[in-house]
Amino acid sequence: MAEFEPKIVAFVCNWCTYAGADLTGTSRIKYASNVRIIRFPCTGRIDYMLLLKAFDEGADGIIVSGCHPNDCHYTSGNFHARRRWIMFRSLCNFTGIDTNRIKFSWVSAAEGAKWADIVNATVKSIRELGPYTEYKKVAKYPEKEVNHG
Amino acid sequence: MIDNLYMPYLMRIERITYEAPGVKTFMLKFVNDADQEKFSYKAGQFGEYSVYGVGESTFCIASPPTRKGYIECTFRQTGKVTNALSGCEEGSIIGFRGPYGNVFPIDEWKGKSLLFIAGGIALPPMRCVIWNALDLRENFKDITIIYGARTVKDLVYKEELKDWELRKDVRLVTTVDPGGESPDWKGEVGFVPTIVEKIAPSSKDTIAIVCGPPVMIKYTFPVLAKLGFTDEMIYTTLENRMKCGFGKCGRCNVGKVYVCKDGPVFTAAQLKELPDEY
Amino acid sequence: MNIDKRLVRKDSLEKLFDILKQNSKKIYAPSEKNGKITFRDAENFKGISTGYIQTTQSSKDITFPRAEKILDYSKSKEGMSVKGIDLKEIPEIILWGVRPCDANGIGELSSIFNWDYKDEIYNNRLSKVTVFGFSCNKSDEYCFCTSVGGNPGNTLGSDILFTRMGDDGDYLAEILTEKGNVIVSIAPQLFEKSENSEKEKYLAEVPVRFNHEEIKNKLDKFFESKEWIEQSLRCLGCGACAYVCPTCACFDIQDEAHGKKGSRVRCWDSCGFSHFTIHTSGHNPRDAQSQRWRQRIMHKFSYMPERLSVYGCTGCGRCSRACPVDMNILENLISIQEVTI
Amino acid sequence: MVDLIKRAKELIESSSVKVVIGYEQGTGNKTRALFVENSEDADKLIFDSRCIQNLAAYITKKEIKEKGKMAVAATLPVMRSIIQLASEFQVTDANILVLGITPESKLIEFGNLAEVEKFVHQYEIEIDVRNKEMLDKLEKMTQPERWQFWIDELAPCFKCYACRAACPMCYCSRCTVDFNQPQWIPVPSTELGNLEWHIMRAIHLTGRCIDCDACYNACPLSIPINLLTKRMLLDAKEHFGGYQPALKGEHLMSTYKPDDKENFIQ
Repeated sequence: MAEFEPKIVAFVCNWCTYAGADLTGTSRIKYASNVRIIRFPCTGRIDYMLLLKAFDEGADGIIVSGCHPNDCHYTSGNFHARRRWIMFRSLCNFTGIDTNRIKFSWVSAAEGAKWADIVNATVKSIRELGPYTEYKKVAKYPEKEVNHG
Repeated sequence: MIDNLYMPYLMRIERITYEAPGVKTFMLKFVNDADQEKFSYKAGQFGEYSVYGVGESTFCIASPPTRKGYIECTFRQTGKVTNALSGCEEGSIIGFRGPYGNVFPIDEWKGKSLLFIAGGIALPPMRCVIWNALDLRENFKDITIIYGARTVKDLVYKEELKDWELRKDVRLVTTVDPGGESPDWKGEVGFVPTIVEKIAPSSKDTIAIVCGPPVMIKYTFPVLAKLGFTDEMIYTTLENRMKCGFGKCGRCNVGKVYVCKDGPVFTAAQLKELPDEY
Repeated sequence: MNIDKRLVRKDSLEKLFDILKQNSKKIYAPSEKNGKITFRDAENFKGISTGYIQTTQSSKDITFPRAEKILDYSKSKEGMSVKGIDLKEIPEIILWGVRPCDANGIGELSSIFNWDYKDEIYNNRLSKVTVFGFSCNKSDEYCFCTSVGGNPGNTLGSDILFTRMGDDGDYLAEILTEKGNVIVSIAPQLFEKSENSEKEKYLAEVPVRFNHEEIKNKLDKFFESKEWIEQSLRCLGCGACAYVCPTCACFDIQDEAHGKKGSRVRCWDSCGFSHFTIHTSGHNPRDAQSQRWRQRIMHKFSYMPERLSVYGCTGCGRCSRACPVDMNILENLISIQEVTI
Repeated sequence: MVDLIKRAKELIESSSVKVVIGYEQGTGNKTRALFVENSEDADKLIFDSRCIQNLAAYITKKEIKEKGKMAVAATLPVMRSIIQLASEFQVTDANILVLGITPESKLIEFGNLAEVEKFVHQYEIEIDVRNKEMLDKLEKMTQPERWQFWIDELAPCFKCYACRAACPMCYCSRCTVDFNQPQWIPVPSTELGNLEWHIMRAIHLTGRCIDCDACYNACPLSIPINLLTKRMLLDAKEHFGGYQPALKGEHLMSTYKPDDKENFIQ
């Protein structure tokens, strides 16, 4: 059997992490290709529902990344986001969603190498965790004829 | 395979016509010839159009049953499904199930004059009857069409309007709301009820078919009454939210009347019997 | 017609369950969770609840599931393929422990799903269901089956109706249909000849609380009544009443997409929801809660009898029990009967 | 409650308020909301330990709001809800009069919302023992066990939205689940969709829920959905020092501190 290749979705902010990931590329730093990047204006815009939908659509892991504290293009978007993540993470934990599969990080526009490290580390740890079958099992509703509850 | 009421026909979009901002007309052909052969409908009926993966939406069949081999629908881009439909290209496959609902009793109108009054996006349900009547022109006396929209841009079926304008056997009056006229606008300016009053078509032996937004209908009925139209001579359609189209999903009823089965075509006399819930 | 009446010993019921299971029948029976009793796929006889007056949810979930696929589609380069649901794959189901009011509700649902257009999805599901009715030997203040033409020992809708003779007694089994006969033929030894075939004295007493014909006639002139506003002030507009009701059939049709594949799903909906009738334009014909409450009552007691010749209520009282704010349908119907127009 | 009946009559007769919202004896052993609009109806008012419905849910209801100024017989959770609603600009002194019922079942009338606030701040929001035990039990489970617990518990949910309807904080005229562009949460009841809906509900109530259990009490299937909001309450306490509904000041989730803990961020 072929080795499991995790599908990872990265939700990143436009100003720091996206630029950082750009730098990773222009610096010719090689990193795992399992990640699909979705760019947002700010981490403050990254709705928790998007994370759930990523799992729903088959993601095995998620990276959420933005500007370091005090570096937000909009002054405080990342602070607000952080507070939301704290609560969302504990709710995920409480409902049994595997929080090891959601990685949060700050990557600035200058940290091309850090971005590569984050992606590589995430891919490695998700590879160890295996596919997120728990979630996929319930996500595949259309396979079921009826739902009686 | 069982007979599945919810199973749409597969339709290919043959042609897309841009009518007005946000308004498009699709010409649809059956993907399977067998479906085409057994399909028939009458003027006034509607169907459920669907984009797979998005959902279903209800609108009328805008082409007349006298033209075989295709159906047309005209819709304004407003909700989830119409947005998705709007994104479809020529050649795409969509779903269609129908026809549902009752019909305009065109056969009963033989030998009479017809007065069509439409506002805005409500011309499509009427277009079906208009063309039906025009295709059987010898059956009717005078045919008058009064059509109004908010602005010149919002008038739909611009090509056909030109067509009708040139025909000697049709009297077409187009109007736009005050402020909606363009510099080269040659039609009337004013709200539909006002224009009806001004034109003052004869009610003698005439059937009036009125489709439009609720306000337009509300103010047009009294004008028609003044012109001598009785409630039995006035026809209109109701549009309620529907899911199934055949009297089961429980949304469209006005009192004990189900718009999907007993409608969408009602006479003004029937409307007056209904409770105020539409 | 003479009904075939048999005696089923109280300890034979478990044997019957086991034999049916061995015959690989799927049995849906009432079982308890969080203090609420609902029909679930029953693994063993012990898990089946007994002694309940009424299950929290009705058995309609089996013939009219809360969410069911009506078709599958898939898009590919070659084009679009759409496949309707294959009902041959639906298993035969035994619905165990259905109260007579629920069994009666099956008929009322059927008349909605067969009103001119025959809904073969529903009909097919129903054809695969064998209903084991259990008469009621007790009732509570929410029950009013007798007011809408039913009774605690009503045979309508059941394939076999079991009536327990005494608190700890044996069962009288009335074999009512061909499907019932099939069950008997699977375990004939358990259906003994019956000596005692009088069930009436074991049944619960449910007093008649209103006259449904009278209510229907009154509703014809009741549309504009202020009563609707008064009754519905408390109503929060949730869908609990509709979802536990054995005859509420309002539904929604939704597409569930996953990539290039997906399904069209029919799922329950409720006339109590504020967005049930809203148009895309924002216009809502039933904008106020009182209008939605009126629709619920009128649909069951005026529109359905008028259009389908059946009432849309079996008097099971579930909606009143489930309502978080004590909207009691019986109380409201009685007050409609009493109020002068 | 004699005091309450007397006061309700006075308020209605003097036209100080248009409607008094309280409890009456319902059917069976239930109690239910009563809307007193004339003084005879006030005689039906009762109060006892069965009166647990959160009447604040009616404050934002269109049909009730239209009546004019209202008085509410408010227990502690109801008062908390009112303060929270006031802080979200859903109710002001001009349209509400609070007839407080203390935990000792004494009637106190408040002159304004500021007084109500002062009163409710005397009491911490406490999670009861039974639910605390349940939360602890869940805490001790492994992540897959918890997942299974919630999938099983939420599977029966048929999305009647009684939890939403009964919650005084769920007053949006159009809820996220009612939107279809995009359709965040599937309309049909599905295993995952149900979980998503309840996660969404819990998140939207974070920092706003005052732990009245109205959602749980309303659920016709008795699904312990209140555990989710209770967990959020405890977490808010742990991470941000907790909250009390307050007329002035920042809401827990619409503010931040530069030193919010971030040990989970790389």
